Amino acid sequence: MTEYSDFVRQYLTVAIFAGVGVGLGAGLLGIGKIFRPTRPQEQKYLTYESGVDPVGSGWSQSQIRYYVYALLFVMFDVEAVFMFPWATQLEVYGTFGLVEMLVFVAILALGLLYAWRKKVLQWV
Amino acid sequence: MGLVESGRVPKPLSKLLNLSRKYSIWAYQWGLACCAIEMGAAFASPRYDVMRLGVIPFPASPRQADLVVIAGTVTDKLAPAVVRLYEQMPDPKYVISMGSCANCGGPYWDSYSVTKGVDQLIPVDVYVPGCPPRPEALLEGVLLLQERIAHEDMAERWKGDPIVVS
Amino acid sequence: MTPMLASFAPPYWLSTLIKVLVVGAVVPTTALILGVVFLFKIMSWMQSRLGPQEAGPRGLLQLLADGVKFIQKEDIAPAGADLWVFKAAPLVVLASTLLLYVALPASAHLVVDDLDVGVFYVLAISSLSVIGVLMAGWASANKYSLMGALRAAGQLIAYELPMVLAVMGVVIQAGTMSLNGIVFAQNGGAIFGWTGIGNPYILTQFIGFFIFIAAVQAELTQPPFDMPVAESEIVSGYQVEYTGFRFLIFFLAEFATAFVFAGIAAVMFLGGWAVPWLSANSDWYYVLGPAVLFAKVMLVAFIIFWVRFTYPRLREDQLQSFAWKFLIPLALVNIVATAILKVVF
Amino acid sequence: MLALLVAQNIAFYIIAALMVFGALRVVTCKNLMHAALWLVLVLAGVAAQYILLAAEFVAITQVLVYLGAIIVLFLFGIMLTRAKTGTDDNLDNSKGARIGAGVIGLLLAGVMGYSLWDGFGKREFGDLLVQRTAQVSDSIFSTYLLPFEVISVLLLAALIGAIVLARRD
Amino acid sequence: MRTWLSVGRVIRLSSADTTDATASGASAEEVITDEAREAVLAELTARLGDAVLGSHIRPGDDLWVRVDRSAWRDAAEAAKAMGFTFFDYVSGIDWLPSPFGRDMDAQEDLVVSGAEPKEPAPIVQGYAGGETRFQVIAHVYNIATATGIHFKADVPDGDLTLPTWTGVFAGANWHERETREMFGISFDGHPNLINMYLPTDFQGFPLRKDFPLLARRVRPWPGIVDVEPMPGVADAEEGDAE
Amino acid sequence: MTAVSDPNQLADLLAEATDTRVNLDFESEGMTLNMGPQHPATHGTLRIVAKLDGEQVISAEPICGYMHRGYEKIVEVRTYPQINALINRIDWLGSFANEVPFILAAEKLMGVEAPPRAQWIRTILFEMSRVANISLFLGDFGLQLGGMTAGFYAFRDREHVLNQIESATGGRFHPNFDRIGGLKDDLPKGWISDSHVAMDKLLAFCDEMEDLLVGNEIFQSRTRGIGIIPADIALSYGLSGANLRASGVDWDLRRDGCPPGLVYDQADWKVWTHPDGDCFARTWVRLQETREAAKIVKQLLDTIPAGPVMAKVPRIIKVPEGEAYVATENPLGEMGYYVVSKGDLVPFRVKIRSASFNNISIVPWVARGAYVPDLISILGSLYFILGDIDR
Amino acid sequence: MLVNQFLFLGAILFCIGVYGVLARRNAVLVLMSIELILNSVNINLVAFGAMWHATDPANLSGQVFALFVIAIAAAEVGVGLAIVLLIYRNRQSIDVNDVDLMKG
Amino acid sequence: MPQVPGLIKGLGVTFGEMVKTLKSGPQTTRYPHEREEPTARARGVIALHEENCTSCMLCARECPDWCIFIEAHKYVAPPRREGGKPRQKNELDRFDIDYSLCMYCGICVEVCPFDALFWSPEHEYSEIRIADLLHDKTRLAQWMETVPEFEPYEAGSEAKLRKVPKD
Ligand code: SF4
Ligand code: SF4
Ligand code: SF4
Repeated sequence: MTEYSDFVRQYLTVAIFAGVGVGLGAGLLGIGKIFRPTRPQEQKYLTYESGVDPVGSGWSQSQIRYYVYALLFVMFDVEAVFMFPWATQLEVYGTFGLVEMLVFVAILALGLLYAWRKKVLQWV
Repeated sequence: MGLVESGRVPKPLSKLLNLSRKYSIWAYQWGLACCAIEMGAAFASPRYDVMRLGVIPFPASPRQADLVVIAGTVTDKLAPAVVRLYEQMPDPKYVISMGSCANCGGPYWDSYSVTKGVDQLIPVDVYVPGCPPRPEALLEGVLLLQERIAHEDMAERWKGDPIVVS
Repeated sequence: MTPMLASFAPPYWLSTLIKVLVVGAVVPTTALILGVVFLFKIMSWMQSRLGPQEAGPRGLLQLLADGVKFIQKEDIAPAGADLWVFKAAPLVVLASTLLLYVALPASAHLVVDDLDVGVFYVLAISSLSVIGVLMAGWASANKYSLMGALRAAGQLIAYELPMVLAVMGVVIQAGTMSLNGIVFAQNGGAIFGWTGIGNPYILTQFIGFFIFIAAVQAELTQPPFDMPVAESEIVSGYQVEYTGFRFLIFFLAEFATAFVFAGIAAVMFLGGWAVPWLSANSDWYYVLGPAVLFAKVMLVAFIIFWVRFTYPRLREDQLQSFAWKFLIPLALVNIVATAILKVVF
Repeated sequence: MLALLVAQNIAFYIIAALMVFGALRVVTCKNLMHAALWLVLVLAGVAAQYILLAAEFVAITQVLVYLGAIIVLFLFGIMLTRAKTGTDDNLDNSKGARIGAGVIGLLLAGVMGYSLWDGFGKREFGDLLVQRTAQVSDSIFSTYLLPFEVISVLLLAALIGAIVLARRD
Repeated sequence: MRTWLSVGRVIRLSSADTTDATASGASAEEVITDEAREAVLAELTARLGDAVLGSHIRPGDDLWVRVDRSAWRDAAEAAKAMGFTFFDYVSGIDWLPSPFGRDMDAQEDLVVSGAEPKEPAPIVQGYAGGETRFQVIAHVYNIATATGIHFKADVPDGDLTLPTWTGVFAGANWHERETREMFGISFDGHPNLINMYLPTDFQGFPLRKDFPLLARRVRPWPGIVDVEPMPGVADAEEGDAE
Repeated sequence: MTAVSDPNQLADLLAEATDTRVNLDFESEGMTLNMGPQHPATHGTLRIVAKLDGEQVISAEPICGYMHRGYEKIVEVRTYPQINALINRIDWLGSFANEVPFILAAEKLMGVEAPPRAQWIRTILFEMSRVANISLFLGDFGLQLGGMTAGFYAFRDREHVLNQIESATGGRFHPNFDRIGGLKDDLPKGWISDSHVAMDKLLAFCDEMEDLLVGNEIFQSRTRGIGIIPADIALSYGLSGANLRASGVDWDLRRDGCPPGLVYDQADWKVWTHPDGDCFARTWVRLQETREAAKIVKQLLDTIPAGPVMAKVPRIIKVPEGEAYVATENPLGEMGYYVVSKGDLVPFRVKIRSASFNNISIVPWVARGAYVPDLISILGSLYFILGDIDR
Repeated sequence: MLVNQFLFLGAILFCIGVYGVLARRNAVLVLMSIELILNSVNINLVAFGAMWHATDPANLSGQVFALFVIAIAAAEVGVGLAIVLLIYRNRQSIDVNDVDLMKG
Repeated sequence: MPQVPGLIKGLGVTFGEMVKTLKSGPQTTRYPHEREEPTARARGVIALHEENCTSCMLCARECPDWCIFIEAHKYVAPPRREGGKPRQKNELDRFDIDYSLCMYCGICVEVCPFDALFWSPEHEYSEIRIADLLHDKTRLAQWMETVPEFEPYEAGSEAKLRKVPKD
């Protein structure tokens, strides 16, 4: 057994579990089918809206500034991705690694600060 | 077509299923008038605590509910909503009519805007009298309903009268 | 590792089958336990009530009855729904929950996969359920659902990062991302040279723990961060149109996720399946490990649910500013401090 | 060893088939939301391929960043721009443009296929070694230190750009 | 403890607790004047001029002012300017005596049963007088002096409209909608005069006296059976009638 | 269908939406969110149609009438005792309080007055219904904001008051205990000491609520600065009760316009106001009011005079001709009855001025520019009872 | 396994992506197609990385470059969607053909 | 930013409540197993003491909901005392109360001049069929057993204590 095949097997298990997750739910739903009644009623399939006809058309739109959060999130997510390997190896890198990461984080924190100062960290 | 409608579920199993429905009655939150507060007391007051009996008042929408307690006055303006919300519940579903207003129009029997009884709109399983009924009276109604469910013929209920979508 | 046990290495397919069966049993059981213990018992006590009493002895079978009942409920998809997406959404959520269990170690060997990148894996998987939620919310073609889904996505944006960053401190301290590695590091750790109780990271990473729990609270959409399902605002958010068994899956997944997150918090901050005075290499952990982990999970879960039953709900934008103006800077400071201490000592 | 190789190949082809199908749906299907969900399939497939290539860290990164963040951004964007629940015929260019695009795509595929075949032929991977996170880290913090820092500046620039865009004034 | 000054007809009572209160009230009625309310009325008259058509003061209690309907809005503005900033309600009154009555003795029933129709009772308006079947009544309050004014205005049958108060008191919006719905009196300039309570397809104006309560007309009264007269009750009734 | 779908109305509302508080970002058609008639936030069957932009409310229009039961018409065909039995269903949480102003109006027209003992007991029961009413508000408001435990506590401790009301009047909810000229019956033995105990429990409940909810920072961040109503706006909408006092208007009918027949001047108590006018102020004022009410009850319990509870009135009640308006400070605010009598068994016309109707009519004004979650705070803190709006 | 398996897969995805960019008119879909292209590139990078790594265990350039590409892709999507939303806000449309930047 | 104290206090309240519940039991009445005692005045159901009823119809007339239905016929009863005159009496044929309509106001009990109607605190009579909520005079008479004695009055009262006529 090579290391590689162990490795792949680990993730095969992951894949199997994902399959089982879907399968389990689907299977139980299948079982339920035996016991479920189906009684169509006129208004049963209408969208629930507190008991009245759906009012108005249109779709909710959040303002674009809200999107800034999403953006920040993606940026920091990427940052975190780089941070993880660094964190495991910090002991090895010592001060050098610390400084490198500090610079990295500081630059991104600058972005957060900028957003904060520009007052876009608001819901609207 | 499920197995149940054809009535081919073995006795012990259908008994088990009945039991599960008996002890798991999710009731959705909809209060109409004064009775709603007594219903709220039965649902939420630690003194009555309907959850003991297996009536779980979690769902806020009819989609997850088994039971609706029509607690209060049904007006003509509200009637379509009552029907719709009832129909939006998934089968098997049960209705308790609580209080004189829901039973028959109650104190507003002569009003121009009140529906004289919710059973003109939707089928009712248990009537609880009172104006308002004490929370314990509602609990008694729930017990009566549970009794009904425990002895229910599932095939019968499942089949019911097929309700045709126009 | 005793030779006897170590030599017992079943073939891959068999071990995987066992794992699938065990996890398949564990997931609903944990959900059931958490549901009954916290949702019905502890909550009732906190509200000076009794909770379910009639279903089974002391009402312990209540959730079972609920489960069986939900199987019998009609399966309704609203007419306007996007049928396939609507139907698949709960399965996505369930699968993503199940995937989390893969990494949770109940002892050095009682683990489905001791991944080298364990923590990272958990964080990555945990964000998958949001896809399920977004699918559910969008496919229901219901306004409340849509708002709920949007809020859930917004919530992910707020809590995911604090969670990731909170964990970073632990990874720095342990020097590994493997969850078992973290347990070993805590068990064998020392506080200022004193090895008496090892080094449960809650002592040094209490800020991280606090942030993590707050983030978990948001991930689980529980008060004070239950905006995506806020009952009094958008009825029940993305779950509005779900009936019967599909709803049950959401319900189940919620509690199973609560359990696994409590477990991960226990592993990362409370020393996991190990107890401080017993070396992590001991064979005792084959039986002791799960029990210890379970006890710690219940402890963490208690905190989670205690908060849930006590607090009112924040507003979505308050969560955002709480996360971005408080939790994330705090987490960054925590990371820097941990890193400096790590390098210095 | 042979068994492993066969299993690898089977896995690869299954995943690859799913991915190609998914990708085709992404560019052809008539429902924005479905396109995004098909994209999820493709991206997950990419992560699986990484695993097959023994690149653990980047695989998980793929899940975290793409599935956890970027897809959410997409779904978000779709919901914000009022996608319909049903199909939408207005997603594609005119038929002519599509045929043209198809031709271009096919031509490109032909050219690339030829050159790849020419360049690598039947070259095997040899024994794949698992690429551990620690090694990735070492690599970043030695050889690729400068690009790494540049990335942070790039992210900052993108962020500021987006903020400027988002501000109304 | 404060005591009502007696109002309307006085019922003589024998109870010791209440006699002196009523007695003193009865005798006080002629004497007591209410300067505060007189002053309010005077100022209102000064502001509105001829538009004040009638008034009634119950000393120590209440003030009624009937204004011309063209001055309805001016009355609100005047009152507001005088410190009556608290808006209470707007509603209507239909002074037509009900053709139905309570029981089975209504005009309609008499007609059905072939009996002689009763002479329709005349329309009598209440305090501050009036000329029309419909009147609109509104109440505003001055929380500094703790006095209120009831405004009334006549609305002639042919033209059931009145200027709106919404510009003066924002709260009048809903009340006017309600009045429109219940009496059919509409308000000029109201931004949104749609039904408040009833479905849009509802026919009729429920609070008009000639709107029948069908349930009462359809259902037989369970009290119509010949029974013995009850001891005591008959006397009480007679005593009361006096 | 219903009145709302009327397109004109929504157009009008949109036209109104040029308020500075609305920060329109997308010039989009926005979305219409419908809450109710079945919605957990609307205490039953109110319906709110809100035009949203994102989560911001451009306009919110309450649609009432789902609980309209036609009181003002029915009372024209019912005798005075029958009306008394009916009207406590208007504000069903403070039912006894509904009876009082009507009875007082009838007494005013008849010129009778209840004996002192009856006045005392009336006032006690009045304040008890206030406690029963507002304690539920505290719990329910907590529930609206997601703190479910508060709701359970409120229901739990409210039972103590209901017990007392029931053991005196026979009805947990609808006492029908007040009579023209006094009360139906005297108090049962042991009631006074039991009531002391119950009021102590309620005072403890108020403390608990303060710790659990009102003092909670999350709660405060959800309510402070939200839904501010300035005093002049409040007055012109005719807001009353705690809603008015929370806007800084020091006005309480119990103190400033107390009709004879209630003995508030016999107790030592305070009127609380709050200058902010926001959701928190309203909650806070109500909390203090509950405490005051419990204190009033406790003081009056100790000083109940001996004597009869019923003045001499004829057995068949015919109210002499006249018009009278009597309003009292009910739990929800000013509730008044304008009674027109023609000397009959039945009143000629009764206009019911209920507090919630005015209180809730401010929603379109105050909700503009709020967020959906704030809308919940606003609705919850304005506190209405459906029956009190629709009657 | 052949290196070419992965390279071909990458190539096919790339071409599909190119087709998508050219054939789609909805801006969000265009962005998605770009994601396809970037991912195809990443597959190639990682495949090459694995190939080198097998011979030189210290060489992880492929993976590291893939990480960089992911980072850049994230930035690209972020800004891209921001622009799309902005356009949508101003034009009520995200049709790339409707967007003529010169028209302002 | 949330400050700590209020949040901690809130946690304290719920935790304290849990401890209290576990220590001294919840405040729950475990209905079907135990029942709460409503007070003697509670208006649960109306009981009819038929002997006292003269079918004077007053209750039926005053009932706001018109939910009492009485039918009676006259008959000549033998004299009460030896040698007295025979009396005209009303015999109840029907005395129904429709509890699905009744608003539990108590007017009927109050107006009955002959003490024939009483309130009982019983409240457990839900039905599956609405028609069963119409209680006829036998059913109403059965409720009589559950009518409690009137409670004595609080000090300072001048009200007279009445008695419940029990057989
Ligand atoms: S039955 Fe009575 S208590 Fe119940 S809603 Fe009707 S009036 Fe209110
Ligand atoms: S009022 Fe009393 S005596 Fe007369 S009919 Fe009714 S119950 Fe009988
Ligand atoms: S309690 Fe009231 S409604 Fe019921 S029967 Fe008696 S009078 Fe009629």
